[in-house]
Amino acid sequence: MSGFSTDETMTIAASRELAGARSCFVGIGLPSIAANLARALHAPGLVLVYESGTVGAKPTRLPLSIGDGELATTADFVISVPEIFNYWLQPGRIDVGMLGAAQIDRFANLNTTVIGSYERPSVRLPGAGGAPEIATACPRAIIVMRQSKRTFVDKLDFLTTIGFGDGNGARSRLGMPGFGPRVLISDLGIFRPDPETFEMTLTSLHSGATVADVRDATGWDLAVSKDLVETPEPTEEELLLLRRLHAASNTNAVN
Amino acid sequence: MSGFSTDETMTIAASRELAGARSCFVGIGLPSIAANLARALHAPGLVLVYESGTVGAKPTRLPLSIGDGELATTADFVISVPEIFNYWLQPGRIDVGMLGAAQIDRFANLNTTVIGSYERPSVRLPGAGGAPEIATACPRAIIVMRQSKRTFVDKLDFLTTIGFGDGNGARSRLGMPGFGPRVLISDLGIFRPDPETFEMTLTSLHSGATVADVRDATGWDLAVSKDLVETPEPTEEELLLLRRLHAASNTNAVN
Amino acid sequence: MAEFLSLKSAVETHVHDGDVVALEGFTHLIPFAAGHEIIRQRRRNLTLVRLTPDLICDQLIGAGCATKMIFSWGGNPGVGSLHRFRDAVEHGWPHALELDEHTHAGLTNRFVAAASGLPFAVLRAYAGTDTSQHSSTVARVTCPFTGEDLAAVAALRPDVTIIHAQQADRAGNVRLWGITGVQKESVLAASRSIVTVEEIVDGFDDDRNAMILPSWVVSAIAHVPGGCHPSYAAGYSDRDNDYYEAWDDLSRERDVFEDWLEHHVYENGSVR
Amino acid sequence: MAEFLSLKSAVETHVHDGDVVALEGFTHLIPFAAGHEIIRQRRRNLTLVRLTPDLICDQLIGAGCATKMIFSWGGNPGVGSLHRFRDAVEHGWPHALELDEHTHAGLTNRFVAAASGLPFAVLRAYAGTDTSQHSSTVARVTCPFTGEDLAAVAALRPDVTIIHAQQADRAGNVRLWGITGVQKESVLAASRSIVTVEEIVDGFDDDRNAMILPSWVVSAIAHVPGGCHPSYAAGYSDRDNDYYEAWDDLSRERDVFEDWLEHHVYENGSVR
Repeated sequence: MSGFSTDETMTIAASRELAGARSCFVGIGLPSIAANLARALHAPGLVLVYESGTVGAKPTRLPLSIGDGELATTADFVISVPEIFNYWLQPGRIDVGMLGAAQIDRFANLNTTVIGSYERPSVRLPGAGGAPEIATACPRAIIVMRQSKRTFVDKLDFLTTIGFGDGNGARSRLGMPGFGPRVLISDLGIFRPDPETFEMTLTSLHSGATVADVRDATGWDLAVSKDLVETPEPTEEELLLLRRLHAASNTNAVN
Repeated sequence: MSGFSTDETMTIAASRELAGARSCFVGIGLPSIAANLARALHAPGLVLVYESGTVGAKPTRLPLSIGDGELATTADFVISVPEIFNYWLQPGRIDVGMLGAAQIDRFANLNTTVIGSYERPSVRLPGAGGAPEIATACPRAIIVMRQSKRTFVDKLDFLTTIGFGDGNGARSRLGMPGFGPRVLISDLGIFRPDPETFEMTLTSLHSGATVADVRDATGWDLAVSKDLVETPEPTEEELLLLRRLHAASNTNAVN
Repeated sequence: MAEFLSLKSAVETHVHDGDVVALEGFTHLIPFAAGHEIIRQRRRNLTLVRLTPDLICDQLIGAGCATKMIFSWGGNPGVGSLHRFRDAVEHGWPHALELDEHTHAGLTNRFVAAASGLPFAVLRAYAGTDTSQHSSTVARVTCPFTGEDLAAVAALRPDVTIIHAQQADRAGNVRLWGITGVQKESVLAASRSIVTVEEIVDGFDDDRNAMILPSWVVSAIAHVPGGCHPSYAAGYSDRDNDYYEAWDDLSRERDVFEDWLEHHVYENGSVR
Repeated sequence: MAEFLSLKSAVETHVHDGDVVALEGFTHLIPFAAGHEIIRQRRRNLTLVRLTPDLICDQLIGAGCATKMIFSWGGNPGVGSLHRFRDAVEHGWPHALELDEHTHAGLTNRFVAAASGLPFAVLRAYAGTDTSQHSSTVARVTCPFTGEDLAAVAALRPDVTIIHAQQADRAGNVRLWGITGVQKESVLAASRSIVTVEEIVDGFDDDRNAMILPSWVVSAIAHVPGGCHPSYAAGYSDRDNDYYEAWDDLSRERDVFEDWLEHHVYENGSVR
């Protein structure tokens, strides 16, 4: 199949990362699309958990919000918000957390709070939501976000969610049980933490992108894996199912 | 009506103390009988709360256990045990707690744990159950128990549940929000805390009992109110309804 | 015991200038009609409390009712920004908005602590983040058994909590189902509570595990069918996603918003 | 994912000598059949955990399976004493029983802490009582906001929790209703779990607020109709109050109890 967008490549790459996962804590937008695509493609038993308290949701169209009726009526069960955070997320019962952000740094720390100063922000973003605890508690986290020098920054304007803090050992010093972000997927490539430094390192290039493109869209001095590979192109089946998901939705809004 | 037992006088006196209460946290045995009698007599809207999580139970017969099916099927709602203790009892939402015990001291502290030493008890009793938190959290507590030198003791073998600790000010020093035991009802009389010392003081004698009888059945130097009155005798209606409750039960066991 | 009141009387009686007002409902059962009534009664200096401020807080902020907000995620779900919220924070319009912001788990546990009659709750959160630096209601505690360092959040006790539910019975008991969010905790945490309901019924279905709030923990009940629109009430209505998407344009410019406010809130006794 | 096993296999696989074994169910849904299977398999040195030990722990203690018990109220509800429990504590028969005893609220919150992945829980309890002097799992904490002194209880993580439920579906999800006690918390607190069920069904009724334990938090499911007798399963059976009253005599004397054990547990694959 010839034509596909960089967003499609990104979403499909994210859905592939869910292979083998039993359950996924899902935010709205790209994470929800990727998780639902994984269910359609290769993980039909993947348990989708939304922070509204719906566990095992099987939406037939992409929900606009994390509390859509569609999620509740297709769920295995629905529980209260205190229960979802205290009994299910916090103890690490949900394998994978899928996150996005407005800014990320080299250690996969995230900002979803403000651009500019906290007291007088140039852009007030939504804030923390469930992300900090998802990144704390899930045995692994997947981050999906479009890449540019404005989003991949040398220093976050605000540290909302810890990825690897200041690098190796930071998570255990902070008492965070899960491994942290195992993978960061952008519209240009795939990044994984260096096993020594825990800096997010380019390990795979999406088709059409070059290392120079990625460097140009990264606000820090980019580390590139010596085993850099090319991301397998989306297959026809992947594209077909992704587009079918979008078509079945009442919206294409992605935030 | 001529004949009635001291147990009947005690149970009926306890039920009268529930006048005006909105809700009552009920243990099995005498407290359950008194609370159900109050519902039948003068407090039809009294919300009975059992620690099994049944709120607003309206049993038609006396339950044998606090988790009888009768309690669940007649309840306004049924919640989990963590919720009953954390959301309903602890914040003081239940007006009155009804308690019994194996031993009580002059400050209405209770023992339901052991007779003898803790390590080598002569009688191992059931233990704390819900009593300590009922006595801590309920705005007022009512204690109902048969009286003798073995049960009304100078010194408890084990302090399971705090009434007034070592007297005036003890509850606030221990951070206990509710007032504590407003009344103690035995088969001989009624005792209320002295407003200064918080020692349980004989304020009412059941018919047929004398102050000497009460002294003989009390293990400490009994304080008697200068305004000592006689407990009104059970009315025909009270006796009738109490006996009807017992007859409707599949057991008369009282523990 | 809950009193049956008109929405107007319920807000007049229980929502005062300067109050801490929680409006809960997680996407589902958001008490929009009550929010609009607060706007119509021109309450001022409110501290709004909501995990997800959603359009309801955007409207209250834009109408000038609030000077502080306690929240954990302030966006238009699946659509984008809350423009009135952003305008208040970024430009102080109609006036400045003080923030006490948390994570979802943190704010949830602030309600849980208050509902439990405790001064604080413990959770694994906040360590190393800037969020904890900007809140006086986050601290650290040490486990007395393991020595572990954990987050503590202060109990949050609203003056009044407002929710929308599917049903009340004639005795004033409230029943809700589906996504129930932190409604129970936020009502039990508050000094007073108002519940708007879709329907008043003679008795509830025999579903003993549904969420019930008994009459004796509710201050006022108002019968307001559709009172959660554009949110939804499972069994009664669907979420009006178009409204959420249209809000992006209605709220972006101050004059368009003020026009909406005039025609859809002030001029109307009720808004659909 | 839950594995469907016979009760015998489930106990063989998941209950080992020396384990901390919680058997939950508050009056309702007590897993008696599983308790009897543990007796038949002659497990030893168990630490039993139950808010209300009830007859099931009395039987396990009398049969010599337990050397420790963590509990909060050990009586025969509405009847009197647990004689086998008392004989173990008072006379060390069949051997001594170490106790870690709590209040209901305290032990409940030990399960809640473990189910929440926290090392401890906070509550208003234990101050000034002798109970706290005899337990190493009770301590004090200070609120970092108000300075209040509160009780802390240590998280309790059983090696295995065993419960009885009304239904499992064929995918291994478990559904229970009525009085649900601390079953969810005790299962979520444990490393492993066994659920005996009244019935295996194709799918659950559409009651989204019922208590569900998904297959992926349950280790084994055994189909044991009546497996909670003489307790009861709402919708399936009534509590056998006569049995509870008869137990007073059956358990009072060692030889009568041993005779009961021989004829009603060891000789039978199942007990009714």
